[in-house]
Amino acid sequence: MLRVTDLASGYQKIPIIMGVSFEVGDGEFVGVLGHNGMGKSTLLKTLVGQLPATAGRIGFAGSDITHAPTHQRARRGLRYVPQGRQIFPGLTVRDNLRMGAAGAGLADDVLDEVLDELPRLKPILGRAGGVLSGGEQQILALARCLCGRPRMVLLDEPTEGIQPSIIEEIIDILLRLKRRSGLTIVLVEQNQDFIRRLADRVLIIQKGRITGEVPPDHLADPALVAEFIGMAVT
Amino acid sequence: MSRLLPVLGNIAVLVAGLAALFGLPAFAETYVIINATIFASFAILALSLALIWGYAGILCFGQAAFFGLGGYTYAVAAINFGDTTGAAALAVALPALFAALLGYFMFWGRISDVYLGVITLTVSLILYRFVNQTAGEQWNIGEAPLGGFNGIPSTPILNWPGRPGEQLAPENIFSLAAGLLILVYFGCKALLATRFGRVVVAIRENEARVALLGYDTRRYKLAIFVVGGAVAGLSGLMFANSVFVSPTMFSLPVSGQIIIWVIIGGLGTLIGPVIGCILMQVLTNWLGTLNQVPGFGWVDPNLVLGVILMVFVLLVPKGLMALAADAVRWVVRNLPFPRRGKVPEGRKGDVRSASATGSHLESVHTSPFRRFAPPSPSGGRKSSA
Amino acid sequence: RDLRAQDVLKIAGIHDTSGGLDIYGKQMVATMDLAVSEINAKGGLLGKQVKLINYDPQSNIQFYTQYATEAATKEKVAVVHGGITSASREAIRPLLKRFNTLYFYNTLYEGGVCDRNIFCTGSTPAQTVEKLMSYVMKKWGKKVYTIAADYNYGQITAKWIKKYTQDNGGEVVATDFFPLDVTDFGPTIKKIQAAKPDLILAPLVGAAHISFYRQWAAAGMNKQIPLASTTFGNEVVITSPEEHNGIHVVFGYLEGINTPENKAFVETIHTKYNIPHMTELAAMTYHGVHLWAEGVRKANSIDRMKVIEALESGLTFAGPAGKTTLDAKTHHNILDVYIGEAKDKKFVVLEKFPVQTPADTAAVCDLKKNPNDNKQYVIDVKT
Amino acid sequence: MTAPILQTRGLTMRFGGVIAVNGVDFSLQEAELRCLIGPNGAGKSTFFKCLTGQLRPSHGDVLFRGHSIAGSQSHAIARHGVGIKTQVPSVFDGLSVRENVWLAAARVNPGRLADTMTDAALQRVGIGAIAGRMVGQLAHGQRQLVELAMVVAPEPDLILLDEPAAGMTDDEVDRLVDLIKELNKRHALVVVEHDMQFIRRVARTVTVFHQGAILVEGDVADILVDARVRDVYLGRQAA
Amino acid sequence: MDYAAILALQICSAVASLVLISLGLAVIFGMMRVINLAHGEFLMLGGYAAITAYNNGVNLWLAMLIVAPLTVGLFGIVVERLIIRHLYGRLIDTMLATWGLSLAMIGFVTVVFGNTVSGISAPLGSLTIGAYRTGAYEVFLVLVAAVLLVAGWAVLRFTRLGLIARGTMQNAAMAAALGVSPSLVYAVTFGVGAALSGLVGGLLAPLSGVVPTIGAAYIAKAFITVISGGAAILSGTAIASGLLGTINTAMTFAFTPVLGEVALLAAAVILLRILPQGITGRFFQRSL
Ligand SMILES: Nc1ncnc2c1ncn2[C@@H]1O[C@H](COP(=O)(O)OP(=O)(O)OP(=O)(O)O)[C@@H](O)[C@H]1O
Ligand SMILES: Nc1ncnc2c1ncn2[C@@H]1O[C@H](COP(=O)(O)OP(=O)(O)OP(=O)(O)O)[C@@H](O)[C@H]1O
Ligand SMILES: [Mg+2]
Ligand SMILES: [Mg+2]
Repeated sequence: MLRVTDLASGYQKIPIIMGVSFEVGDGEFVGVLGHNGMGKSTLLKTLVGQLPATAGRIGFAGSDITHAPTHQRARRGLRYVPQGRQIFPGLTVRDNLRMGAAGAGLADDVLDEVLDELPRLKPILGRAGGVLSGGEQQILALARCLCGRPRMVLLDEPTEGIQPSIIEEIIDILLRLKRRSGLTIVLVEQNQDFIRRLADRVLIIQKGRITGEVPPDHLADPALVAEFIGMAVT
Repeated sequence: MSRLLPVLGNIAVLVAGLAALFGLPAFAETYVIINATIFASFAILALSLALIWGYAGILCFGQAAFFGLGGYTYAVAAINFGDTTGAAALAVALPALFAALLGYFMFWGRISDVYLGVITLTVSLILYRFVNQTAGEQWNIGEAPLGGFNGIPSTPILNWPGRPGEQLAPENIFSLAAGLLILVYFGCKALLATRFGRVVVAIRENEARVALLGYDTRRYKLAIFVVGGAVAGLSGLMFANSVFVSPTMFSLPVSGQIIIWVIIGGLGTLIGPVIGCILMQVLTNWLGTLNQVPGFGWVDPNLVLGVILMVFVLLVPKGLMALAADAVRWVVRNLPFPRRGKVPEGRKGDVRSASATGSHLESVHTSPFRRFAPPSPSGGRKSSA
Repeated sequence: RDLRAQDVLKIAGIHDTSGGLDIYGKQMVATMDLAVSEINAKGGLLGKQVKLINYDPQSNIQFYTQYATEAATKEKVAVVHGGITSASREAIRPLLKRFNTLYFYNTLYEGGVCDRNIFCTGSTPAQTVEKLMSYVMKKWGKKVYTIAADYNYGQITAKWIKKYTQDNGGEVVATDFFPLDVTDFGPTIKKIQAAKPDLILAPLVGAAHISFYRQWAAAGMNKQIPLASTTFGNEVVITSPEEHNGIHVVFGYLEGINTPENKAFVETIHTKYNIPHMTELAAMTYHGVHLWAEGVRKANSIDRMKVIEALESGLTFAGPAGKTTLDAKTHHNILDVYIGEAKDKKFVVLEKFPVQTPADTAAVCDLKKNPNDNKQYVIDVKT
Repeated sequence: MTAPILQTRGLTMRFGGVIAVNGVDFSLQEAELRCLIGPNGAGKSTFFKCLTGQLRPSHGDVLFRGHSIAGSQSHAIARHGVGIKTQVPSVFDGLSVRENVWLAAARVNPGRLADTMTDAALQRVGIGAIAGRMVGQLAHGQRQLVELAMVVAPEPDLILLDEPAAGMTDDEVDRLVDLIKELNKRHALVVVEHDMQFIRRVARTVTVFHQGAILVEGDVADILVDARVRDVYLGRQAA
Repeated sequence: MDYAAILALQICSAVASLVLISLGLAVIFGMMRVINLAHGEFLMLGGYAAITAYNNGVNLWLAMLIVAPLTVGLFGIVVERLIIRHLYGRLIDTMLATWGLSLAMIGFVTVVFGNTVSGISAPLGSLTIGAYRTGAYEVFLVLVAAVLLVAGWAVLRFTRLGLIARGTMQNAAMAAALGVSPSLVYAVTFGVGAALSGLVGGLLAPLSGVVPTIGAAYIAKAFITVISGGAAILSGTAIASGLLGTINTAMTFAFTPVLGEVALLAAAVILLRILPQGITGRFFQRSL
């Protein structure tokens, strides 16, 4: 589904991501783990096209999208739930969701489908996105992404600020989606517990490079984690 | 290197300023001195907006209001007093007072952003309208007729303090304007280096956070706004001494012009707007001398100026100062001698001195509108959140 | 400085040829250029070719100051012609006086300038409004409604209108002043209808005010209440015949003046300079340049004082606007005044009033008696 | 029992039809550490905003050391000694990390002392290494730390932390826990978090918000096994 | 009685004229956060387009209702592609650029058409209400303003176009990540705003005439109206126009036109002080 080779990118002239290569199979669920500021978000931004790749290639579903504009990647089914949620503050919850559908050219029926998965949004459909609580916004961001019926979703720290029971819900939803519609997912997380319960395999990112890959169950062992992620970074 | 550059910059500005201050009257022709006087008074005006907009983030579309007020106050007071010294003081005090009232009205009403721009614009338009319709005699203030659209052509020239009737020669007026420009420039620099200055810059960056830190942001904004008003009044005073006062001083084109100088020079710098102002003045002045053969195919100054502005925004998006800074950086990087590694970041003394001298304040990248915008959760529209 | 050493004789024109006033500035530059080339064609002045330097202050007063200084001190010109608004004139008058450079102001204005260094060739209200008021009041009635531009010219002209209306036994029922950028005259048109005047006097000025004539016609009022103006000039090209037919005007010059000189003059300006319509400002600029040339010839010098004295000797120039004579006491023009009617994009001359003296300025200004006078008097109009 | 440092009486915040905070009576002792948990949208952040003057409460009163601060301006409340780390990092993007923190310190202590306090705060939070960088160019987690340093620098008496651990790695959370414990020696704190591991490590008394009101309040051990809390917040599988 | 009717009509007409001159700006500023200082010149260009078409034999109504918006709309799209596109999110730079554009347009039109182009007179003749006469065309313009408001509201309310545009303006990067092409949305929105200005410019030409500098008479008022209206572009503009237009007319009737203007401006200042986010920042937030 996704093939990344020797990808590099950064801000202005500061390189952040260097020579990253990995593959994500169809229907696979890959976690990415790394410290603050190691370039996880930068990697995802480069994948969706918000930052230009300075070197390397990105292949998605058989075609090369290295230089495709963001919206074309989205139209092909590569979607993104950014860190910080990026809700449209002036649009209502419903309109935020409609934006998700509209971008994919889908009719508004898809909203009902998604709302059934995430019923928590139903009572607040008329509220402006900007006034929602952090958790509500996070759920909305996920829902908005799903409204485009994506083939592959990139999630940037989706559990940040979410109450435990909803994290459970999100885990359920993601597992269900993966099972039912074969959704491919790349998940960037610091919540090791979350990643462990979802991911098929976990990539470790350090200083803009992928430095290793671990099976999720290894994450339960703090010693191993320390070895892979390294402690003395800050 | 990074510590040296701002110091060098300051010295360069000072030298250039002093050279102009003493060189021009000695060597230049009259018309150059007259032009330079007008440029210098406008440059002071540019500084007033550079300060409150570039550093405090107060987008004032109506800076012309204080400019005009300064000019008119001076003209009316000078005609009535006979001696101009008191009039000159009033020309700074009254705009400052007006800025204080207007600022109180706006900042205590929590008005910000483009709404603030529109209020200031509207206030300047009201003044413009008002002054424009004072052609009748009922509008004489003491001895001074306000004169409506035509303004007050009989605006007196400054006299030596305490010696009414002994008017300053054009060269003296120039020296005064240039001297004041230098003074205001370094005054602004000094002000910005104080704690007050840094709080003001922080307000531009994130007002809510400054309030949460315990600073009363309204007072800070008011204070800097008043300083801006006083400086603009000063510039009006000097303008009145080089041209004369008329309602156009309050007009939309003047307010717009000031904004253009600041953008062209570089928002968030002080020297940029001064340079931008002088360049624009020289350019428009030159455009007016182009058409010598009437009839078909004239060069239209508007067309030329318009195209230049558009091309400028596209090619020099961060203003002249950023361009110059990039150029300097390029030169430094490509210097033939071997470079030491970068200045280690976060080294205590280094960073401290950088913040203590307020050197970051000259950095164009601190401008609120131009720094790269990591899309914030509240998106682009402040008002709707 | 020895001007004789120069092989050309420089003169300067400062006229707005861009910005809001370009509509007047361009025609003034054209007629000035024409006058200079005529002088040069006849061998120039004092054996030298006259070189015209044009400055465009872009409808911005501050540039008047700069260009006047530049013309006087850098180019050392023999004379400056220019200035459109009174404000622009007042910006450069003191400067040119200080730099000993002769100044010609060729625009119709509110009167009152009293300064030996300046000659004003345009008409003033006493010359025009008096004739117009008696003419239109005889024709249309006694109840007058004035709508005037809100600045000195409008304010003072409105006073003259009131005075001459009363002199003719009529009454001004209301006077409304409009800032120069007002485009919506709806409320005023309704107020006028409520006041039911016999005629309207409209010293309106500038591009925005043209809207009045359009909106007036759109309401069908131009067929109901007749209209006269002291400023309706170029507007005749911009508005349509349905909108302007019948409007009466008064000027020191009209394109419709039926003399051979004028016809040739109009023809040249239209074709050679591509100016579709000329107003008094353009014609008086032409007269002004020629009057100055006469002065130089008579003085046989370009020395400022000598030329002034020559010009004060009652010099005349007979041109497209008829015969104009400089009045020594006021330095204003004694000229012929024409009442015209707008008809199908042109003005038809209805009546000519020859040799009108600048009585308003003369009431306050006598440069023979007070040669050091140097100001613009506000003429007290007794009503 | 000594007088509480912070007390609210019937605090209510209404937005149109939405009642975000509903008649909350809350009380915090000097040098107490309180954790505030509750479902997303329960009104925790809104409660904080009412305490710090970012919102003017619709009803009720806020007492800080006995005198009312409800409806006061944010800066006035901050001057009483209340510091807050907001949920979405609120920092000065165009200034360097050091300048951010210096501004916080300089309000209480002008001159040299402010510099010393700045260094101390940077050290405490562990961001000395990035002190020279522009905050706008930092990653999310680093911005969180910058804001934390800004809160700590002026040594406020009462510190409100809204989701301080969000976006932090486990070892950073470790450091945060230590920091909070250390701060608690001298300051009163209220911490909002969704990370239960974190809560377990720092909390003694926990207040649970639900639909704008206090659902239960008590010892952490009791709260985490409370059936109601489990229903509305923790969920079934909560460990 | 007639007087009351005519007064009411005049108020409607003043309100409509504010609505009309503000609409194009409302779209461009309200939706795109681009302060279009060339707005007045867009109106001016619409006027020239209509008049040129008419003088070349196009039916007057076609010239005003079709040619003018089409010309200016296309011009707007070109401007957007060439200039504005590079400046989104940079409120201040767009101001400088559009200021330049405004000067260039004035200069260009002056060069091409000269500064004296003959206008068209208003069609539809005049209406008699009791003892008063008024232009029927003024009444027509009131209707046009109403129609434009309703149509605009319908588009924003019922089509996705409005939604997508609003979303994109709030966060273009995110909209792109959802599959919306921001550059297309920008071009279309700017084009629509320009076309509206062109339409209005064409419609106003018979009343205000055309000169290259006429734009200056509109820009400040349009800007003040739009900002006073607040975030909801249509209802905000409509309500602000209603308020300011009424005050202006009432004061003009009662006193002088100058006082009418000053009252309008003062009202805007006081309004913004009371409602710092404009009218719809506080009331009618849900409207469009
Ligand atoms: N706009 C920017 N300009 C310059 N540098 C940036 C910018 N955004 C991020 N960086 C830098 O790039 C590096 C990687 O940032 P990124 O946001 O990818 O980290 P992250 O791994 O997602 O961290 P976190 O877990 O805190 O979200 C950081 O050092 C950060 O300071
Ligand atoms: N300005 C506002 N207008 C309308 N509703 C609002 C406003 N601010 C907050 N709300 C609503 O009030 C409720 C409480 O929000 P708050 O941000 O306090 O929740 P929270 O407890 O902090 O949640 P989280 O843990 O997700 O951050 C939410 O449902 C939110 O949508
Ligand atoms: Mg990240
Ligand atoms: Mg919260």
